[in-house]
Amino acid sequence: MTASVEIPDLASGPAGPEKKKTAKSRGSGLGRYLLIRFLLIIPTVWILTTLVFFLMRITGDPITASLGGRLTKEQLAQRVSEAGYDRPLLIQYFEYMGNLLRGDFGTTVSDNRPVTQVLAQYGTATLELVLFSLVVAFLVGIPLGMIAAKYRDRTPDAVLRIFGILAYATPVFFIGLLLKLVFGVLWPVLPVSGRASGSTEVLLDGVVAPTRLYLIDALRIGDFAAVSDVLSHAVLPAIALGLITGGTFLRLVRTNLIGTLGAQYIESGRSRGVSEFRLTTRHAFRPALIPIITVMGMQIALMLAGAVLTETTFEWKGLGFQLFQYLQARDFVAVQGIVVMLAVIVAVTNFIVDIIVAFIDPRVRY
Amino acid sequence: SSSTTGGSDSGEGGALSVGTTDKITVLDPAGSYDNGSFFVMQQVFPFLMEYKPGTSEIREGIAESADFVKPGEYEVKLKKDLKFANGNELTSSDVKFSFERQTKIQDPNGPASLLTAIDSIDTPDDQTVVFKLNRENDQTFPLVLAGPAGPVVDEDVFAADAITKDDEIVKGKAFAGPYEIDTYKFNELVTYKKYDGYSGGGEAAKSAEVQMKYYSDANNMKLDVEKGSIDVAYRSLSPTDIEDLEGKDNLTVHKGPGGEIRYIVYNLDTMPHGAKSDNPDEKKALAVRQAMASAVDRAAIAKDVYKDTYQPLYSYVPEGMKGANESLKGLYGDKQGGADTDAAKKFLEDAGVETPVNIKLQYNPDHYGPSSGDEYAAVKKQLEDTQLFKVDLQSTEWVQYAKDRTNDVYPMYQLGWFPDYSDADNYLVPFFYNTKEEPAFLANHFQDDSINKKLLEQVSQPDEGKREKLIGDIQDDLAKQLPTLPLLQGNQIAVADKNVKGIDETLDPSFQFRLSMLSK
Amino acid sequence: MSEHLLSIEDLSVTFTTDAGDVNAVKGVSLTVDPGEVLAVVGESGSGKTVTAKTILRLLPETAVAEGAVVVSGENVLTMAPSQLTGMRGRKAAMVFQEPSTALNPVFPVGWQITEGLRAHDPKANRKDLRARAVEAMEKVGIPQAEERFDYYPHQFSGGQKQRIVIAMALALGADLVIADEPTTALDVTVQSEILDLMRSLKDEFSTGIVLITHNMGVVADLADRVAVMYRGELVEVAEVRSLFADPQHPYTKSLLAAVPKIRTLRGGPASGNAQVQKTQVGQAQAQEDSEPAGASAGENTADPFADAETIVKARGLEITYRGGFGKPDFKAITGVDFDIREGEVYGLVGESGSGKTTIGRAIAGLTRASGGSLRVFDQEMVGFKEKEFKPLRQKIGFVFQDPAASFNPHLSIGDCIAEPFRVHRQGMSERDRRSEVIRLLDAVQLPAHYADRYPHELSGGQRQRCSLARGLALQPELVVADEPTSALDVSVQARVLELFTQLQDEFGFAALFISHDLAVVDMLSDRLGVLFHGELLEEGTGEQVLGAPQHTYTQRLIASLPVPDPVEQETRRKLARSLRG
Amino acid sequence: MSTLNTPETPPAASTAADKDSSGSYAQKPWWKKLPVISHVLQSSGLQRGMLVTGLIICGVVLICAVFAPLIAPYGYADLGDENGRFVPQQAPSAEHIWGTTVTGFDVFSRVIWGARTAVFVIVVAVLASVFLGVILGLLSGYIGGWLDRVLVVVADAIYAFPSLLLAIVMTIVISGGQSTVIGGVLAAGISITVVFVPQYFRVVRSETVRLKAEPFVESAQVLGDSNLRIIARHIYSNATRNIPLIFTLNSSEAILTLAALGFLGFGIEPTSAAEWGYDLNKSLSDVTSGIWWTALFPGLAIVFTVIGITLVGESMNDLNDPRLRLRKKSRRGRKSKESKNV
Ligand SMILES: Nc1ncnc2c1ncn2[C@@H]1O[C@H](COP(=O)(O)OP(=O)(O)OP(=O)(O)O)[C@@H](O)[C@H]1O
Ligand SMILES: Nc1ncnc2c1ncn2[C@@H]1O[C@H](COP(=O)(O)OP(=O)(O)OP(=O)(O)O)[C@@H](O)[C@H]1O
Ligand SMILES: [Mg+2]
Ligand SMILES: [Mg+2]
Repeated sequence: MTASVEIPDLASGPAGPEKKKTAKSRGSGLGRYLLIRFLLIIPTVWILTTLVFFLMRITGDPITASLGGRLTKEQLAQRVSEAGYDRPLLIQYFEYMGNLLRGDFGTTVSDNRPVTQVLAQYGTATLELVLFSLVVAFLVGIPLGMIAAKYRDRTPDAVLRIFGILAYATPVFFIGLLLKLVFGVLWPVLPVSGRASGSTEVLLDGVVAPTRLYLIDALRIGDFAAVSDVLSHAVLPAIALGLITGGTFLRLVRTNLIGTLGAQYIESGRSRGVSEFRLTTRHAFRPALIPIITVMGMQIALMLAGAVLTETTFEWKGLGFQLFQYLQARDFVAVQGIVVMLAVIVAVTNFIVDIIVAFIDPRVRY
Repeated sequence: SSSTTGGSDSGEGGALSVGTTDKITVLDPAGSYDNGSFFVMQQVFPFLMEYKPGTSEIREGIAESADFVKPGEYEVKLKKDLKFANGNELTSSDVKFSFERQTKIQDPNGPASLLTAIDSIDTPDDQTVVFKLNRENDQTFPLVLAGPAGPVVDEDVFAADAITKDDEIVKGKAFAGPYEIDTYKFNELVTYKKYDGYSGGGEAAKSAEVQMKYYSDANNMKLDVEKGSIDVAYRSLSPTDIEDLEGKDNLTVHKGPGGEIRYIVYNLDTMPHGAKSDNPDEKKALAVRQAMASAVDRAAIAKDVYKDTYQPLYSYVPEGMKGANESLKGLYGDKQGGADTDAAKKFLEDAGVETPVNIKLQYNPDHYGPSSGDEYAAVKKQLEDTQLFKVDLQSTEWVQYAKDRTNDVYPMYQLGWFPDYSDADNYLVPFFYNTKEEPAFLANHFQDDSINKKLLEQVSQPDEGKREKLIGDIQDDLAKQLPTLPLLQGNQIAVADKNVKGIDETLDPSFQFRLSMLSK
Repeated sequence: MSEHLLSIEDLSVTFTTDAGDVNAVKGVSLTVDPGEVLAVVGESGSGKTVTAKTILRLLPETAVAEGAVVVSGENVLTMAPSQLTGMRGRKAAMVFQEPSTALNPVFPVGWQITEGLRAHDPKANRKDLRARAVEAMEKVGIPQAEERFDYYPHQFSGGQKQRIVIAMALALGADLVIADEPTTALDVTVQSEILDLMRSLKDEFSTGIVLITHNMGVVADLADRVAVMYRGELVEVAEVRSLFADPQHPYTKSLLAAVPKIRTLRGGPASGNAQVQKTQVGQAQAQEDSEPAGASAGENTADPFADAETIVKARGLEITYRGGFGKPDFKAITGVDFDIREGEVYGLVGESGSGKTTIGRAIAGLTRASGGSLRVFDQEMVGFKEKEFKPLRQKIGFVFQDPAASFNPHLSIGDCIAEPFRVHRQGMSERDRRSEVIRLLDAVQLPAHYADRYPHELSGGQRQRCSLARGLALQPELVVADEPTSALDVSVQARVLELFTQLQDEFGFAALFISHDLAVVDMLSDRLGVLFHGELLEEGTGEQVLGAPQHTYTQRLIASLPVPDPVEQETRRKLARSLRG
Repeated sequence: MSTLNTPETPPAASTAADKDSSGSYAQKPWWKKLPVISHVLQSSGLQRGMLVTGLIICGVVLICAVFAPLIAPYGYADLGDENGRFVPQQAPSAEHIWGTTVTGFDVFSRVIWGARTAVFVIVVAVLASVFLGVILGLLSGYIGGWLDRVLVVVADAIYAFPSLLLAIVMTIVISGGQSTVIGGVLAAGISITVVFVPQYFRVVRSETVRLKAEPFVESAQVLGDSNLRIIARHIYSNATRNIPLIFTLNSSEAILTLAALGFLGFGIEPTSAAEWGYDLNKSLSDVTSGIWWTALFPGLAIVFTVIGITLVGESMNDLNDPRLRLRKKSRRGRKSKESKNV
């Protein structure tokens, strides 16, 4: 999906025409730019919340979802009314938004837990999964993309491109299934579900002031059996989710690197005898990184979606998985809360990407 | 568990580990009304009444005695020196508190509706609780006390007017069942440790520690039990998985009777020839129902779709309940339980129904397990193979389904039931006791005064023999009228490592999986 | 052969393209000696850049080069890759056309300079490299080089960037510098500084320079010898003076003839292609024309447009660009007064960014004037309503700078030209429209069947003619021409300008003619204004402004403009230097 | 005078602006200018290989979709034939070349019929989103102002939302009713549409904003063309040149989303249509029980189709981008170059 966006982006890449800026406007410019980018998070989150609020209300209520097969129409109606779900939608909406503004995400309807607690517990799990996957994606995408760009249109490139397309074309759940088949059944060397084995989980839950990122917690208590347990559980999900993103990264790095490799400053470097290796890894890579990172930021949103599938396949009890459960239970309080959280994550990620881009691209920085 | 066992789970002598795909909603009995939550409650909360292992009969739990002292008064005397795991005393005031708070909280997800029989609760002394009931000699009341509304909770830990959070319950150690919860990770991992002060009806827990692992994907649970990462897999492996695991040497597949039933509901108004259809004719409508009852091959569905993890159901009350019979068997099909096209044809011909009959059949793909689609594809095929029916099969997502079914949208549709308590009553009254004041939850416009009367009668019939007879009569009456078409009864299935003991003992008609009876 | 710094022998370069092979360079032979500047000139696409890149073997993979390119005794075309990197930069270095694209935007310039040094001297330590880079920066005249070592390219002006690009070549001590249009992207004032810098390179370090340009003024200023390329072939090589004095090849002749020249400081008559001489409308103009052009500024000749109606009247005109989110507003035009009268051509000059286009757009209602007053056909343009202005639009024609971009690529030329009729003469039949289009094409001297072609199927000059035709379709009373020829080659430019003059003659429209090229403006306009940073510095007839510039900026502007005559240019250069101080 | 008479034929290749792809269009029959065909003609080497492979794969999928009733031996919901009920979970055999599922469906038939669903969903989803996205993008980009700001923020917000989750919610909203084929496919299609509209919107809008400043649009403004006319006549055709490309990229995205919906149980019911993701979901427990055929084939069908479309999209992308486009090497050139590099 993002691939489609990267195309127009390429045109305005670093090689694009430069705008004249006066020295004075630079300093305050970045600050204001970032401030505005930051403030834009608010409408984004607000729109999504509103959207999801009304959509979820159309889909039904949690009480019917859980008791629709047991109670009479009248009993159901009574319970729904007791819960206040038959009041005018707008009133409920303003009430919810009001609470949200006060930082009150509410309590889930289906299992009566504070949404904040749900977010804290599952958010970290998803974060850990996404981090592991990003490691895979970076390890796969960046070096291979550089190689493909370097050996453009020759055998290594052809092989890598096909690999990239394959990685993109294989749905997470299908890769997951194949991985499970291979490593869980045919050659059962890796655990295929969960974030850790039971005893490790118990152990890690007992850690004081846990980060809830298992790997970090396990490292902190210095228990290497636990560390390896956590890592072994992470391998398959991280590969499944990471490969797909890695495939996208590969294509992204390749295209942009080819783009910058054709820029005049590369030719300029070449004309002064700078080696091809250095041209690829230093001169061309950093400018190529700007569009790459921008798209990578958008990939985060995709990864969160991919996480739903990965988490479901590998029993990784994270936010995506949980969101799916709550969706089925029509637990709108929970769904709304999680969506707000996801929206904030995505918006903040993109904000961070802007900062990183500003860091890499001096034209934005100064 | 020490840190060094980080890698492997089920070393010999370690904690017994059990997997499930059920889900907990909340631990507080006032806030949940589902199997997954009740499963935990059974292990950790004390009940006044309990099921006797191996039967669907009940006996005293933490009660020393319990009985009707007057037609409207049920008196329970508690055992002495009962204590919660946190050291708090368990007295009659805790009992009163436990029941009253449920009615007060009226949580939309809670089981308060089961307690409508209670008028008031008296506690003459620390050991005695008197329930004043609004129905005389209500035979189901003791069962209610053993069911999801029955756990007795600690009034010092639980709030009187709000759902108490899981963490507070765990931290407050408000437990007095065979186990107490040691660590609690919501819907991921719950570890139990034996509660030494347990003084319910049963024996003390056989395993000191049990680890309960919650899966979302049955397939993962299957792989884990196959690999030995867990010792027991309980609810709900797919039929394919179970069939596959049956062939494994190190595992045993345990089956017991189940309380879950599956059936087709007829909307007597909108079904073909129904009261509000284009061509209303009560006789023809009945003939259609009878023909369908003759055309379905339950055994084939149970075998092909469910690989015998379900069994055919020939009556309204499933096998294992007191009073259950097989009332449909002798009436329809080949009278042996099998399908018979000729019999079906005869019903239709006799009533003058034009064939093929066009029927619209609805099922739900996401509430009754992943095999519903297969089940109904099979039903459709069976019906159509007789050449007597044309089936328009459709499915609808659960929430919409639950709304539509009571709004006369579906002429016939799939439904399932898991009992609130193990008694025939629970398979009859909610469905067929239908009056203006107390409508039945099916809302299929079936109303029969004589059945209503008999249903009322059996509830208050203290004589077991007479009650069973009444229940049998009701089933026979229903079988003739066919307001619903019973199809299947679920089996309880647990797959366990060969050396896990006690599983068969707990897979009984009480449908309670007692961890305390397991050991390895 | 060995004494030459560079010798190219019978070089041919072929590209593989979608449309088949392109033989871009055909049998070119050249030599360059130390301390010599060889200028390579020729129209666009004649193979200058390709030849230059071949010297460093920088051609893309789709190119195949045959022949020999010998740099310091070694044939570049047969070198091993490792030798090649050793040669590049050390023996021959290249200065690219667009300084902004030749510098990597995300690395500090100093680092970029050291990269070349490091490549040839891997063991050098960082401090040492830095010192050498700073030294190179100082040499090319970057002030505070030590501090600016860590600056990024965008923190420099265009001219400074070009200096840094030169510093990169310089730092490596290359004996041969190939400069591909090193000043085309720069303003004239900056250009003359860069040319000075290159001259000092040659003088002080005896560097051999291959200078590629199509600006004959630059050639006259800097070159020792000139090589003229035409369609991939070398048609003439000669000493600079003899080339200008006595061109041999017909192409060279037409090239030199097409170059517009301004009236000189000495007050000589405006020179240039005889056909492109300004012709005037009406007797008054003819009268003016017959007067000696060199009349001094003080002497007020009768204004031929004194009685003409004023079509455009700007008083204290201010135009502000709104700064979007988080950016301050930008005042592009501050308090400008001028008039354009019926039938008059008003020329507007000024360096890049001075606000020329902005004024033109404001007159056409494309950009809103924000302050002061701008009356166009008596319609106040400050705060105008589109509805009121729309009927006036047919009185205004607009000719854009880049003919390629000003046509919708999906519409045929005929449709494009007919568009004004569709909008303003809605009753017109398809047939009449067609005949109007043909009449217009005829007016710009294009055959009728061109109406069915698509814009990309025409050459740049043809497109600009069509653009003129469209601008004139409704017989406007005012034409705004925004650098209508700057995207064209000199020879093509000459023809288009000539046509413009003819048409203006014929239709008698008033025009605002915008250009950064003093010579062009001088050639065409009745009066001209000099714009600097959004202010109109001075205005008057060509003689007044160019002959006796009042403002120092105007003086500098005129002095910086290299004239295509090596002899004259030498004297002008001295003058320009003195002006710069 | 002499200069006027010199013919103005451009030299070998005129200015840089002339050179790009459009230059070679001259004098070609119209059909050679069509997006995909022109791409094939332009391509060479690896790129042509990729493009042609992709086109063949897409062709195969399309043929399966159109002729499913002829190709598939059984219907998508057939549980048996005249010889009785199929044995469920049968290994591949002559009768069922790819075996049967738990339900007893013929895997091969369902995979073939699945192509129909996939194509149907792509058509619905992509067409609807192209339509909406283009209109909104044109208006927003051209009119600008607060409308533009609001639309951009909304589009960005939707874009920022994990698309699959949005699709799930939308499916629930839309398919709340019954599970007919049309209902199911439309639900999937429309929910995917909602996700894609922001993408088309963004691309068309940014193109429109860019074009708005192009001289040819300004020249129309100078003439006094009405806004509607400018949008329709001048901007529309130019702003949508990237659409075929995004079209292919989104098509594969649509298939993946549909499959994911099916996999999560929000897809189309088996008796309404065949859908690969749904079949894959149903076969989860088969795989770990040694029944590989029920999962493998639908999974491969997804991969196969997405690869096909992606190959087409990727190579079109390369061909559209002059920097990425490969040129054929002339025979002569290749030979002489080799000899030179010795
Ligand atoms: N990479 C390439 N592929 C194909 N043809 C090319 C390539 N580079 C240049 N050419 C062709 O080679 C010819 C010479 O181009 P070159 O760039 O040398 O012209 P030039 O004289 O530098 O023109 P200008 O003044 O516009 O820079 C042109 O016809 C051009 O189209
Ligand atoms: N749309 C715009 N928004 C903000 N500033 C602008 C805009 N267009 C032009 N400017 C600024 O206004 C000033 C004048 O620009 P203008 O285009 O009129 O210059 P010009 O004299 O035509 O230059 P050139 O010779 O480069 O075409 C410049 O500083 C430019 O950066
Ligand atoms: Mg060039
Ligand atoms: Mg301009």
